[in-house]
Amino acid sequence: MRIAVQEGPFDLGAEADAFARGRCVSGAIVTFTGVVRDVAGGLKAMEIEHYPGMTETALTEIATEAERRWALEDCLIIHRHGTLAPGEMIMMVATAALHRKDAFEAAEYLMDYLKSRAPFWKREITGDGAEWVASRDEDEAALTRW
Amino acid sequence: MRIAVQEGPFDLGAEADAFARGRCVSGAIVTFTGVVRDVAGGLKAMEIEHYPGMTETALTEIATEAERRWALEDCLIIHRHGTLAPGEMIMMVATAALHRKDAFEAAEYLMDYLKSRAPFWKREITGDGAEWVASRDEDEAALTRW
Amino acid sequence: MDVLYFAWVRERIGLPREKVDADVATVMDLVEVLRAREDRYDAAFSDLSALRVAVDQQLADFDAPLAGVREVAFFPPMTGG
Amino acid sequence: MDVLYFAWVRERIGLPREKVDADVATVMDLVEVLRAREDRYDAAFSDLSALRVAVDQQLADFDAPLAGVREVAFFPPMTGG
Repeated sequence: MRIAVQEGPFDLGAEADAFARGRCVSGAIVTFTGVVRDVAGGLKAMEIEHYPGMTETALTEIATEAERRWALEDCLIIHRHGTLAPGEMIMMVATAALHRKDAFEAAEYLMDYLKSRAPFWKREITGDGAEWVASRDEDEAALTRW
Repeated sequence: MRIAVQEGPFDLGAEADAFARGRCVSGAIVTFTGVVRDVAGGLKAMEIEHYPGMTETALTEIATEAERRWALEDCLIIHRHGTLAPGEMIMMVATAALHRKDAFEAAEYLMDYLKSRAPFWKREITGDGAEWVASRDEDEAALTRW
Repeated sequence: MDVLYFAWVRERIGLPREKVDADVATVMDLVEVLRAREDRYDAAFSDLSALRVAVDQQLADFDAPLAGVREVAFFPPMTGG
Repeated sequence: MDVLYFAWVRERIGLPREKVDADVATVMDLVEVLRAREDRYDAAFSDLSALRVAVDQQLADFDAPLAGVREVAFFPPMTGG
């Protein structure tokens, strides 16, 4: 398990390669990458605030629970904070398991919990000012699945 | 959409990077990578036979159907054939979507159909000889989900 | 038409493809013609539930018509991914 | 104990953290003490359903006890991922 909370960018390709390298037991590797999206147009930046100390604890607990629920060989969470431009990668998770069902479900579990149970708060900066991103009811509802 | 059927290896990191690069609409990118696993120990090689011509057609149809069912910005399928060693990557899929649910579901759909509806046949070579990998009932059952 | 065999069907019959000229209306008719040829064909087609068929590179049923068809392939259930 | 504020709670109250010495048994007691201080606190805590709380860096309820606690944090629902 590796948990990284960082301000700087990460290299998806290098992380995916390092995570996948030399696995002979895991037949299935899933990655999820979140990207700053600018759907409406006009987004200048995304600011991500977090709670140093609690963030690392929360991510470790979420990953530990995923490893308890599914037969994972390994899992990875990287999450950035600070100021990001549209198109930049915010975070990624990766899971490795013998079977694809475990790898997929664990990755979705990690994402569902990251969305609503890890202490990050997003703020969108546009020409009109700054606005905190509201939590979505469907993200909270997604947790009832597990 | 990109479909590649090839004998040689692919570079997961480079493929993931290229697929993810510069996306400002898609907030969610999922990759799945399949690796030759040697669970019992003693696997010398995995041979993958395919049906040239039909393979490309089948993969394109599967990807097209995924793009019809989910709001995808893009998807990618790479599948190898020939002789692979334990630990080598057999195949990967990638999906890009605005929302993570679409990206995850489409990637799982691609995998479920690749398993049972794309003309590949695996054979495991061990010290005891060669054996065709039997299809699994649960792979066929997985299709009923969609 | 061209008839193709893959995986253990190919091994059991002993060749990857052949031309077959027969007056057959459906895949099932083609199977009967092949089974009547030799034991190795009869053995390969003994359990049709273990076989899949593609007609002109599209998955099909054993009762699929063969009019105008150029290529038929027989193989075990696929194990991709 | 240390009381921390994040996101719009931090903005509304106007500071990221402060020391609070009060004789409070639960998070809810602490909220009442803070609300009584100034309008900006009262405004920040006016709708508790829009707030989440962590006690010693673990998510908690508003009736969580504060005995022996070193750090309480208030923030809106999280938006990670």
